[in-house]
Amino acid sequence: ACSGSEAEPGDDPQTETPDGDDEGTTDEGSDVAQHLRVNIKTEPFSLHPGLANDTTSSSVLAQTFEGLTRIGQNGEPEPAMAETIDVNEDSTVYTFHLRDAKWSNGDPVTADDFAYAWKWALDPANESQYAYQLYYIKGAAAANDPESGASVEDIGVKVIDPKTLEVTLENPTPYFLELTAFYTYYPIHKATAEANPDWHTNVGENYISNGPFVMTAWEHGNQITLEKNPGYWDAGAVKLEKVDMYMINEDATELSMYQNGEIDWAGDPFGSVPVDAIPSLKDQGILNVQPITGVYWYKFNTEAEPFNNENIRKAFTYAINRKAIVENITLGGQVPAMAIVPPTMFPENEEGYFEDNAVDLAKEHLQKGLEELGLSDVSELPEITLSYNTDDTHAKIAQAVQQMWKEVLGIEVGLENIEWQVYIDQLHNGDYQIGRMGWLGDFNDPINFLELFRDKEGGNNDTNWEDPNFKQLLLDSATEKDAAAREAMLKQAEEIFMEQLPVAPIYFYTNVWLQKENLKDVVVSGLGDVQLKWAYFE
Amino acid sequence: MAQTQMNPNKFDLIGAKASDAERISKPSLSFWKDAMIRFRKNKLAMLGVIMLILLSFMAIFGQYISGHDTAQTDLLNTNKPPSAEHWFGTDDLGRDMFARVWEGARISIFIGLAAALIDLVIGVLWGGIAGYKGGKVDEIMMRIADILYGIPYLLVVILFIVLFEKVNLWTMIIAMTLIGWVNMAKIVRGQVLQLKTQEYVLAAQTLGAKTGWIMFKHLIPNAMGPIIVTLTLTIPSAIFTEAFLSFLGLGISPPLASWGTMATEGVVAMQYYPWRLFFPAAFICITMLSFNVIGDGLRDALDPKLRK
Amino acid sequence: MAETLLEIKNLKKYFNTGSPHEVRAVDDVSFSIYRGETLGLVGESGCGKSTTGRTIIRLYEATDGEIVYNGENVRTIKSRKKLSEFHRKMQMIFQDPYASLNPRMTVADIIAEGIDIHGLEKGKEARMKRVYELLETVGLNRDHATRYPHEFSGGQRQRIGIARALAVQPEFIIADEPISALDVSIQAQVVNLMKRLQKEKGLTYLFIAHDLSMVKYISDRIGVMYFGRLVELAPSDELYRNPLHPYTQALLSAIPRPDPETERLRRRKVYDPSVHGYEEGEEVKMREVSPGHFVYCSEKEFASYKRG
Amino acid sequence: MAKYLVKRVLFILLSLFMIVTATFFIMRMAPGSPFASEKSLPPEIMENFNEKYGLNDPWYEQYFRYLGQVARWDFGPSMKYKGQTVNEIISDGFVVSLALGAEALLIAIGGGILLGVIAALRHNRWPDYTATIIAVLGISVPSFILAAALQYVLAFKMGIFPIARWESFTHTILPAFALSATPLAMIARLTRASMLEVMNQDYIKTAKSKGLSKRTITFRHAIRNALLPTITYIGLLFAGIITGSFIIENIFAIPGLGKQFVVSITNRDYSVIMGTTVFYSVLLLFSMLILDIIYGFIDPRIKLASPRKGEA
Amino acid sequence: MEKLLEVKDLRVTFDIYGGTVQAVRGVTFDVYKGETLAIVGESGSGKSVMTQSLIKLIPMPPGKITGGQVLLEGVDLVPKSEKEMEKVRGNDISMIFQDPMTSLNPTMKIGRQITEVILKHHKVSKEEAKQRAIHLLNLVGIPFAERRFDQYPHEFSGGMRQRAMVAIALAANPRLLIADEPTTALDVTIQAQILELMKDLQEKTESSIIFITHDLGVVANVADRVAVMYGGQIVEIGTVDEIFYDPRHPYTWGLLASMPSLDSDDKSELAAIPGSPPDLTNPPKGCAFAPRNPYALAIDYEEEPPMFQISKTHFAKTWLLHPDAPKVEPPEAVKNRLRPMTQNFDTPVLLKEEAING
Ligand SMILES: Nc1ncnc2c1ncn2[C@@H]1O[C@H](COP(=O)(O)OP(=O)(O)OP(=O)(O)O)[C@@H](O)[C@H]1O
Ligand SMILES: Nc1ncnc2c1ncn2[C@@H]1O[C@H](COP(=O)(O)OP(=O)(O)OP(=O)(O)O)[C@@H](O)[C@H]1O
Ligand SMILES: [Mg+2]
Ligand SMILES: [Mg+2]
Repeated sequence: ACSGSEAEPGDDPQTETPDGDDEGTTDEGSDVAQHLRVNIKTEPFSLHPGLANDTTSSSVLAQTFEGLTRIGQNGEPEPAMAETIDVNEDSTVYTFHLRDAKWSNGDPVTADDFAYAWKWALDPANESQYAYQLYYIKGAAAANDPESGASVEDIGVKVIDPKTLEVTLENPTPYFLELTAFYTYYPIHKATAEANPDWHTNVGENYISNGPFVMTAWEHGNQITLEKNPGYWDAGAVKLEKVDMYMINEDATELSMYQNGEIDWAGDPFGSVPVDAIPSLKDQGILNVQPITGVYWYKFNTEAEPFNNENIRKAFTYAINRKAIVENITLGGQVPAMAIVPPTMFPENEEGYFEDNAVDLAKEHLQKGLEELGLSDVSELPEITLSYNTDDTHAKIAQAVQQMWKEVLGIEVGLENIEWQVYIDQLHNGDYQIGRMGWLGDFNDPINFLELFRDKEGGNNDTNWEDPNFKQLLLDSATEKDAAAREAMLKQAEEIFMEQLPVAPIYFYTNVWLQKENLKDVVVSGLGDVQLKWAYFE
Repeated sequence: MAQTQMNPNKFDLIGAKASDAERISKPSLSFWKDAMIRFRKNKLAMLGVIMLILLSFMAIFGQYISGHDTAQTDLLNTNKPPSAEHWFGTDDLGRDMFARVWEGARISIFIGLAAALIDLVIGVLWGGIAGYKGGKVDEIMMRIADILYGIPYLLVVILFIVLFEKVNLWTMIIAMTLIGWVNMAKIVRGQVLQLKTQEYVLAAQTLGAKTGWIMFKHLIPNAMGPIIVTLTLTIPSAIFTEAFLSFLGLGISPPLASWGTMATEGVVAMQYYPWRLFFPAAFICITMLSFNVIGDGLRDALDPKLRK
Repeated sequence: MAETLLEIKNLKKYFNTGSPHEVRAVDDVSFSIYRGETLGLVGESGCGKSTTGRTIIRLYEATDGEIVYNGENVRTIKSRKKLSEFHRKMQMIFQDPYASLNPRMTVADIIAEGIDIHGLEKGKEARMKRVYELLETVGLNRDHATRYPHEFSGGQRQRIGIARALAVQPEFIIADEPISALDVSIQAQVVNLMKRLQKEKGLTYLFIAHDLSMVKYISDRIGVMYFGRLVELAPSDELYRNPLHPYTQALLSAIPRPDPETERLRRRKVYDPSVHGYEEGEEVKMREVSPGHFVYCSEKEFASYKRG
Repeated sequence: MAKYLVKRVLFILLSLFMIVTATFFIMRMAPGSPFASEKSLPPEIMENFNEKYGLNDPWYEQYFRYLGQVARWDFGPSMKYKGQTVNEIISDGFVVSLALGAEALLIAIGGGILLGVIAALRHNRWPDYTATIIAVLGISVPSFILAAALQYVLAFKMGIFPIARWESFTHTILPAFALSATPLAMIARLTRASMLEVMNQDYIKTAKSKGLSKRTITFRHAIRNALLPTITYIGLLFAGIITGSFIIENIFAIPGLGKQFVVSITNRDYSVIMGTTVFYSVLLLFSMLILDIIYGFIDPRIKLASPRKGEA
Repeated sequence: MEKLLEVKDLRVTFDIYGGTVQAVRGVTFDVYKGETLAIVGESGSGKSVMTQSLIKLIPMPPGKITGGQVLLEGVDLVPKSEKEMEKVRGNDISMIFQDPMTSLNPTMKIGRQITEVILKHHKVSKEEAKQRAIHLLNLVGIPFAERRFDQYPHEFSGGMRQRAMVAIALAANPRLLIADEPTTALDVTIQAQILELMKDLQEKTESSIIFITHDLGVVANVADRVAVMYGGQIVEIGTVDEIFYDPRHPYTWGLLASMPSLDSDDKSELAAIPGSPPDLTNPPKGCAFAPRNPYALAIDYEEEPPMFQISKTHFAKTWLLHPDAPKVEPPEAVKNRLRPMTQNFDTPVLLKEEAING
């Protein structure tokens, strides 16, 4: 989900077999301290897997917990707590056979712990914000709704025996194994959690986890310390002895600390690199850039004048010079977006559906649009405001785009920055004309990007746009078993979308970061989250 | 010395020169003229005045001088150091820093002035009435002020900025003045309490003067010194608060820029594009400095204790 | 004697009533002032002289008692017109020549204040004409009208204060230690002026002071106050020749005379309030010992005073 | 004295009541929800939240419940940080802010008074000008610029201090210094002005006429009297220096209360915002009370029984 | 009699905006051991500045002693450094100021304010100093001295504060006490007490006193000799009888005539001195008093009058004493005072500046 502000979740799922880097033992004797220091910017909202809903929490939980699957080094889900996974014919029933893994207190990890965790998250009394991540499971959505009267006990999760978990889904979900790597799907040590509802609020003997690391210190607002979990089933693969996660809000401070050797990593996905520093870092050749599945766009409120007119939307969309933006403002190797599904999924989207900076086309459409609206001149257009949430980069892009619109279309657009928590509300309520937003994939599938706009009332649509053909294609794709056919359907849907342009895509996100040269094998997935399981210093 | 030759008529009795007796030889000096003379002697303060005049001039005309529009982005010329073309360099959108600095001056100084003026009006009225009326009225009014005083200033400003969905110049000014006036009110009240027992106020009362007359003829003019000094110190503090809010991301919306927002952006860029911090920061400092030295100078010039 | 202009009956003024810091500044004081006379009021510092004066002119609200001016109880005046008239009839001259003139006003504005408040002169010219007249009346000249108080010496200021009071053509003036703050050489200027004005305009004075020689010189009758009470009231020569109350005696004996020989001989009496030996329930009040000579005493003392 | 204290405390309670009320309603009116997230939450989940935090109850119920909570000094759970209570967040942050604030306060008071006294004693000579320039600069440079500059030069370029974070004593030096700059300058100015005034008082002339040395006069007679106005400022500063540390804490990544407050604002974590506001107000109100009491000790003329007299 | 202090041609100026105030313009006089010299004169005539510059208490800058000598038993104080002056102040010469309300440190206990002088100038223990201070407080008539010792000034009444000031001034047994209008702020009864107290103490300690006042009654009461100041100069000096019964300077006449007499019922107009004091930034040419002087001679507007000696102890600075001057009648009120002075020279003798007060 999401777009580059504070509150972003990261997530994913997947499968794989342990592989290649078991050779780890060889460098055991090296005298480099296996001690990683990173900046996670802020206090995680919660280190309870069922309550977490943000990337910061995710960067911690991904190291301390482990789900049934884990996104491997190649970006595919691989079995983790599950040793083997059986899937039924129509991909609706998954049976997970757990391996002999232990909790950090030595207890075995059981199927019950998973069932408990998931049901806990779905129980409306527990107010899990991300419970909906579990809605793929049969009956989960109903169980989460206090009005429905459905019980969490009735969901499609069955503990066959302590080592076997059977999960029944609502629909065939091709990417379900990616989801099971996501933190909402992590297990919880049931006995402790039941005895101690506050087990997750502080470090201590009650904070029991099952991942490659255990948390040994948690100073709220300041720092979290992780240490290698000797009881982890794959402990041999884990080489870092200690991870310090600092909470430093200022990008510039983070970078300075990195340059001063006080931390080993600066930038995405833990923190961020100040844009102003990028050119110089690039010149030094130490900047790492990696595309991720995310897109930055401007949403149009298609029910508000004048963006109820398709041609006007097109005019505004085409008039943007994306190349200029990514090369001069964002600077982090972002790819101009003339489509909405990132090229990591649809490689042809590097080209997109229209030409960047199509000035003439934009003017043409503007003319058409004005005619359709019965206006003779841009001056008769209603006042237009571009909203964005308070942030330097957003502000810069907005100002640049404002200028482009002025130059190409001759339209003066007002700017308005709003604080995130307010902004989000306004957007969801359709209280805007043009609004900046973005989307980071929750899992590695185009549907994740298209689905947003399926329903006018859909929570994340915001544009009030709906198209029956588009909707039908998405619905059909859910039951389509043939991957190629399904992809074609989604592609077709995107075409419809790009024809009507309820959003103006700007660019596809990248991760930009610096890391110590001798730091190896930190795995950052295409979704932008990070795993330290295999990381080590040379 | 007395031994010079004595001209007998030197010893004529001529008596007092009546006209001389009541003569005042010095030129007439009003309080303000007198204060001005003393103020002008204060070189530092005069420097402050000159700086302020220059800054105000530039705030009004500066952005037209460079020939660049303040909002004109030029993505091909971002972050250029100062040059003949762009005297203060360009920012990260390729805008001319020179023009923007002066646009920022306009906004920052405007915020400072507006906040100070609102403080002045409310504070003088509130403090003046409380001090002059005394008794229950004073008690109640000052209790209200005390309560406001009991809330940390920045907290209130932030809370109120949050209350308004959109931050613009006025919301910011309102937030700043919401309790900012209390200080002025306290100072005015203190002054009025002292002044109202002065015999010239009693004299006006025995002449049958009404409250308004006494307030505007006697109390406020005589409290003017501390009021002006407070005013000159409120202005930089408002500019500072604005910068501070910008730093917290609660500043005014682009493309408008104040010195505060520019300096905030500049801080991040400091290592790479120092001119982006240097100019706005330098002008913030110069302005604060000017107001402060002027305030100090005025305090000295207006202080009746230093008179006579 | 002439008609009674002002009659004070059982006047009381308490400060901070009800609090532990209650001050009975004036406690049950009664006396009359006749038209055209000067009544002197003496007593040590803090005995309530100023408070008496200020209460009469309604700068303070009396706690109790009556102030009858020209047959009308001043404390009950409600009508605006009457009040404004009262404010014109009764004026005050203050003690501190430095504090009694507003330093931010020109002499002309100060003097014309009463004229402006009551709208006594129509037009600028008439107003200035009157100001010049008044300046000349008090022995200053026209050039002084545009000047500021700090340019004047103490005596000149005091004369400006007198001019201000005269501007509304009062008939009764309360002079609260008008010369205490002045130099000996200057005091005479002011006293002479006051005497002259009294003669010319038929003014009535309540002259408050603690310099007894001046009070004696200017007053027809003198009242002596002690701790908020009037203890003796008599024609001035009578009081000096025949002081009856022990406090009056002590006071008189403490005054140094400008004559070395007298001084070498002078013996001071000390007042000890316990000499009275008042008994429980004994009525102590003002009694007329000889015509016009009142003493605050008990029946027993009264008898002995009459004899002695 | 006891009566005075009771009166003052009652007034503080009244003030707090008003502040709590005002904050409560401001927060009710403020736009933005702590639960709003990028992914719009299913309505049923939103409903859960509103239910849990009692946001569905009529405002007066919420209001009285909140008053009750404040009375018990329990600000409830954070709306954003699951499982943390506002009390915990405040106490964690406050310990740090207090330490930083105390250090800065020491620097500010010590340095400010020293500078002010030196300037006054060497009135119109070079130490005066130097001190004045330092003071004026301290007031003129916004703290965030100063902090960033210090960090850049002393930590980044010269490596004398760590860049950020709250770990060892060396970590505290730069932020404390940056935080103390403005108050130091203010104290220096105030002290200088009131020293100059005091040095003109009659009793200083008396002291001189006794044949006391300049040092004795300064230390025994002048400073104590000159500090009275400074103390008023220091009292306000105490709360101010902690609120003023938002920026410093941000720049130096110090987990203090100021930073928490700013974070809670951006998060719209209403319970934390309200709790912190009330907490700061309590701090300020009590520090003003303590100040008045201290004032009573230093200035024997002030009787605590008449609180209004002391100010002007 | 022995001279304790000789002041010779003392000149003091203040640099202010727009000029230089010539506050003291060549003052010469002596103080004998055990005597009281009163200084009278109107406000601004330089009484305070002159006496304060004796122990260099005037603020420097803007003040400056531009000339003259202050010889304390033959030792000139003018060139002494601040450090050296510390030994003189309080010890040899001490001072009492006009306003008892502001002259005491409000935040220091009375006792300490007394003991610090003792400790500074005498080698005694703290306890001894305390005993001495209590003794002094008793001496100046403050009851319950032990308890008062630990009180603050604001707990004292005005009269008691002035007594405390006297105690401070006397603490180190100074040989010269300068009292600058010590009773002006007080009531007549309290004034009388303080005056009696000072005379009393002077008798006991045999110190000399310079007593500044503008109340001629007080002068008559305390003084052995009187100096009359006008416009920064001493215009007449003599024994108390000479000044009161045989005044020669028209300003002295004016002073004496402007006061009504308590003992007569004469209500005729007072002989006021017209006009205001001279502006010392711009002292008039000639005699400073001339513009206000009904007896001014033409030469008064031209040339400063020299000092004339009338008797061994009596000097006056007026042209009226010049042999060529017309004989003038002093005002009525003064004439009533005049008495023949047996010690007077036959004719006033014109003096060279330095020789005054031989
Ligand atoms: N506004 C006031 N509030 C409280 N007490 C007051 C007030 N004004 C005067 N007093 C007290 O009333 C008493 C009488 O004061 P008042 O000024 O009348 O005395 P006074 O005889 O004029 O003295 P002085 O000779 O010093 O002028 C004093 O004890 C004084 O402290
Ligand atoms: N610090 C100063 N700066 C400038 N001028 C001064 C200063 N102190 C005194 N003067 C001037 O010196 C002159 C003499 O003043 P001084 O105080 O000695 O008068 P005084 O005779 O003591 O008067 P008073 O009776 O009012 O005390 C006055 O004109 C005064 O204005
Ligand atoms: Mg009085
Ligand atoms: Mg004097």
